[in-house]
Amino acid sequence: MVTTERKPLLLDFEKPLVDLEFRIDKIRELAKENGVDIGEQICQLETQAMQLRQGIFSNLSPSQKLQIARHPRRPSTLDYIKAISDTWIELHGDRGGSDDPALVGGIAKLAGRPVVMLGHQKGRDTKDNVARNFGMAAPGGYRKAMRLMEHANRFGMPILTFIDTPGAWAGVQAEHQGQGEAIAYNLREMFRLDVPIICTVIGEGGSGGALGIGVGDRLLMFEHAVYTVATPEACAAILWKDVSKAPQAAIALKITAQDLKSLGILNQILLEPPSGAHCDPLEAAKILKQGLLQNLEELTQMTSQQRRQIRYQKFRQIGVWNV
Amino acid sequence: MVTTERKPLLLDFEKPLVDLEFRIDKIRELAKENGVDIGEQICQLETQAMQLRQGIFSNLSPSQKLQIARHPRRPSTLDYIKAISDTWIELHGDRGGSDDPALVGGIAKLAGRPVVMLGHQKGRDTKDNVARNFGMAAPGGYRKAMRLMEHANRFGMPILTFIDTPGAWAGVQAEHQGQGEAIAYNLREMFRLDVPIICTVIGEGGSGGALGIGVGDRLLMFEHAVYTVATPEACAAILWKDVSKAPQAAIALKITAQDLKSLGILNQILLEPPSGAHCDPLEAAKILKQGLLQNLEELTQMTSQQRRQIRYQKFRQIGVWNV
Amino acid sequence: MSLFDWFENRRKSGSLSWERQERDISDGLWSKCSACEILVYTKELRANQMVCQECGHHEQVYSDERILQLIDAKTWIPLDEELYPSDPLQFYDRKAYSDRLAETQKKTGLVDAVQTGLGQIEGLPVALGVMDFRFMGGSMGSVVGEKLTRLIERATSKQYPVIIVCTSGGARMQEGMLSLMQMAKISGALEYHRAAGLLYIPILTHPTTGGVTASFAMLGDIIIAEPKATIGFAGRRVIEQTLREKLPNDFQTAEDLLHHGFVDIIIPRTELKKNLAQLISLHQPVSTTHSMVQWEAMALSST
Amino acid sequence: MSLFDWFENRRKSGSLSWERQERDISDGLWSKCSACEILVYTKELRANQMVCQECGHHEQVYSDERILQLIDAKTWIPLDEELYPSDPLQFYDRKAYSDRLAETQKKTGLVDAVQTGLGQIEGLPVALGVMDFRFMGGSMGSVVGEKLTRLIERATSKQYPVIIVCTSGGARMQEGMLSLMQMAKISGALEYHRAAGLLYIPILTHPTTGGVTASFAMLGDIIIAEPKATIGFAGRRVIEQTLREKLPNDFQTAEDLLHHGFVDIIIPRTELKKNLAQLISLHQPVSTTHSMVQWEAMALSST
Ligand SMILES: [Zn+2]
Ligand SMILES: [Zn+2]
Repeated sequence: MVTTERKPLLLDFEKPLVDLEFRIDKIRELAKENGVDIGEQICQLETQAMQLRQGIFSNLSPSQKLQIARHPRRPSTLDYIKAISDTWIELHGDRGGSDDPALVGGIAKLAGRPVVMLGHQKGRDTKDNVARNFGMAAPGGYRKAMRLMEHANRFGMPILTFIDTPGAWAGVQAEHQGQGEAIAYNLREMFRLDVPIICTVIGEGGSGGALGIGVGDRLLMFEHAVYTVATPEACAAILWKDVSKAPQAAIALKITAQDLKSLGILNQILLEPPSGAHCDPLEAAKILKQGLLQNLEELTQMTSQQRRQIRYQKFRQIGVWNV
Repeated sequence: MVTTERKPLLLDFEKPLVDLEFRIDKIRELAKENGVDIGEQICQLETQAMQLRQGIFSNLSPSQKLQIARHPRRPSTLDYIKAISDTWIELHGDRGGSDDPALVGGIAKLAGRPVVMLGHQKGRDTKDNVARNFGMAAPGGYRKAMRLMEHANRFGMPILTFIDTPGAWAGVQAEHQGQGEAIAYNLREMFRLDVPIICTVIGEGGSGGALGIGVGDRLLMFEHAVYTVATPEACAAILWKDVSKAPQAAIALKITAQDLKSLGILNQILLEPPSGAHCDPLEAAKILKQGLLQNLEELTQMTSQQRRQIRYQKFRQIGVWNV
Repeated sequence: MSLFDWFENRRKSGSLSWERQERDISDGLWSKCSACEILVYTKELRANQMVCQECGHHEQVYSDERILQLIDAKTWIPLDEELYPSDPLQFYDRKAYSDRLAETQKKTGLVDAVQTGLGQIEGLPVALGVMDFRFMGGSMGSVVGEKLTRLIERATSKQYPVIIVCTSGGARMQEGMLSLMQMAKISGALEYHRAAGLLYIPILTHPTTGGVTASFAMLGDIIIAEPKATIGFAGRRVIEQTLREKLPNDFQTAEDLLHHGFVDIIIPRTELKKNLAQLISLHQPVSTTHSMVQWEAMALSST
Repeated sequence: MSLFDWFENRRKSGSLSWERQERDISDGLWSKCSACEILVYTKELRANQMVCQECGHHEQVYSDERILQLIDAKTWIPLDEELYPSDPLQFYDRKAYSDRLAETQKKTGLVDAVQTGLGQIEGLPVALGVMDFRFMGGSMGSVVGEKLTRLIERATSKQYPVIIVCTSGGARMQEGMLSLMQMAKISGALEYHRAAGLLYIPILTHPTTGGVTASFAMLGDIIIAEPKATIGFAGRRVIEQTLREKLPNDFQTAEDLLHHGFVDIIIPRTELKKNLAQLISLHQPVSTTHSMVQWEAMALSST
């Protein structure tokens, strides 16, 4: 688990805030060394910092959110799982030839109850990211996910999925192992499962690779997470023929939690700690746990048939057209 | 389809018979050329040939049967399927990365009724055999078989499997793709299926590679086919430490249809044409079709629960021990 | 086309000047095969379902023509023709999406990238969806998703098999996440159709890529492809850029997918109708043990 | 073993002459680790479940000891101990099978290559089968098949999870096809156990190969392996002969299988009991929708 002690890597728009916080620390230190009482000034400065923080984090542009969603210090699937579970046993393998480190899963105890948790897993540093393929799952990853979901279904365990990927892996092997088939299969089969399914976009929700573990009774999304049909970079390259137009594409594509809530795609936005989940992962984990438990509470009241129906209706109603 | 016109490759013990038949032809030809009536002599010689044939084919040793079972002109799975079906549509692929040419299958119409047929496929000549991996299926082959069987189950089509393999493919890739898992999975899942399943050993039934498509309500076996826990060659190498003891191993292992009938493993022996299936493939196909239809008739009278029970009981009772 | 006609064509095409050829092609009287470049009477090419008789190349077929090829005369009942695309995101790239839609509609005479309906194939009732590549590269937006979902639901309640002729560049980015979600919506409808014990056959034609490949194109009980069709999840160029090397020629062809186990059978277009009829007649619905799921499916479907 | 004891051991083993070492080993007081070759008190090695504290190597464990390691004291109820192997084929290779059986029984004190029974793991009831490699290489004949099948059937009727500690060279050739058919028989029993919504965990120990790998070893809801255990379908030597080249060192190890997705988790033996208890407590049986199949399973099982 990343702790708050570690300084996060700095994003451009975070700089004024971090500068101010640094100044406050410095002043406090000097005052202490010299035995000066500057309580009032510090208080003022901290209010200023809070306002600045609010100003920044409540007005993030879609591209800024994308930067936060992709922040290397943002808590990953395994970070969250370990933080919110009483017990966690990671299970491996698709039983077909591979164990994809970019999509992890296993059995956990959440507030005393067995559940299956799984999600895309990005790396923490460059080496880890290479091993995890930057969270871009291979067909075997989606098949492992399905195997674990079938396991959950067999033993009556709710399924919690965590979405955090730039997209499914695009490569020769991925094609030959059937990336399309693997995702498609999950899309269909997730509608069949009896147990409650809650999907949460914790960071970057990228296209079909995200949706491949994204069919649930409920879709939650962190405040600064994004979920998009194509990365703004790819979209800009294709539609604008100019990758530098990615920020515009990010706006046009409506990728923020707030956009998706109003499009009827999301069920719930999970508010992040004041400076984003990457600045307070433990608090973010608490918020996630609370959101999951509250939704689980509601879903376990229903019959499996009711859950399948709300799951289908949830997607059934998405789309806008004229008559 | 191999036709009776083509001369089969000669096995040692077939030689006296073929010599005699050749002489009869020669004499008949000469007599015709010279306008001599030798009807009576020919008749005598043909009776002699018939007796010789009976003598040879009713007293074949296990190793001789093994030679017949492996005969390059022995009808293969596709030969039989094409001969007995009204319609045949071969389907491909395991939907997981491969289409194994050593295990083929598809949908057929048999006597007006849709069925799924599948089986190991050996090659007809060296080149074909290399392509077909000598009928040794890879994990993908067993997974394709299972996919087709699930298809059959979904659409209420009986399943007819044809066994003809020296064994499952043993190789690095086969291990990495899970040869053990693929066979094991089929063994369990075939007990679950609702539709009638008839398995027929048409040639060589080799070990787990044969059993991987061999769990049925009925097990039929051609008169000169063999079915063995390990090839006599492998058995001799392991137990006798001497491959040349393969003929002894073939006897000791009890691999013939007659042995397996008395051990309670087989349901029915399909008698072959007088000189073996390889000398009269069309007749062999007729015999097979008749056997399949007769058994299908009985099985379709039952409920799926009854069939699952007889399937399980069939295997449940196999084994001999002391108390 | 008889052998004589063929020689005739060869002779003619040989004797035509380049300008003459171009003029004749633009007149629409003659067509040039995009694979072997031979000139043929457009009428004859049409009669052979746009399959070159010289080299077997399958030219793209548009939705109207495909319906004619597959559905018995006078049995086609189009569905949901009144659904028009809208511009829910007010999307604007180098051009407004709404303008793009209007232009494409005018140019193609289509309202969006799929036509759906009920009809018969050699007397057997089917629910058929046909995508059209002309309409923004067969991209999948809300209308495509909604029309296919309604088609599948209707098929579930009527106990009809579903056939979808696929061709698509993928998601329609101009509809953002609404487009992506259609993948799940259609797949969900297919789950209920499947639970009712019914047959679904997608037909993968050139090209079938992206979100369509990662949803209904790969969910068939039997998956049919046309010869040499490009079928893939990720774009070839995307992969080439990542790898920084050229990919083999057969990469992402129907034949490559057959080899890797994702296509059941490759059927030339001229044989398609016959084979479909055969397959449908082999798969009559059976009562399923999942009667609960089936019941739900019934309850959910629109008709 | 404390660090001081360990230094003591090192000193002692260093000072021992080779003959002295051998004598001590044959006395059974000392054991030599077959991986790092260090000498340790046999008593201490046993206390650490035959896992070398120096290098972590897992020595083979025989069935009696394994049962002691896993099952809570005084809860073990052995089943079907009265089943003895017979010689149905009158098999004779360089020696009669019946003689081989008698000799092995005398040498090992076992009747055949598996022990089965009911017991508790940290208070949780389980049906446990433990194979024993000493008995003809853990080969699977009629008795192994019958005892495991009865165990599974009993677990189905009692709603117990099944745990099978696997170690086997494969089929028992001396029982011919009767041996091969046990693969299907056991798998069938597992299908009914599964249909009843119950948990099955095979534990793959060194070595697990052949027919056992191609049946119940690979059918777990969760598949556990011991570190570095050899697990495979075909024999390594068979594959090497076919390829005419040496295989990589990790080929067919537990770690290799984990990497290729066939093992869920590798657990050191010293952690096994605790982990099993945890997994079992996470998987409580739920009512299944396949009630018909479950009913059949009940009807079929023996108790
Ligand atoms: Zn052409
Ligand atoms: Zn050691």
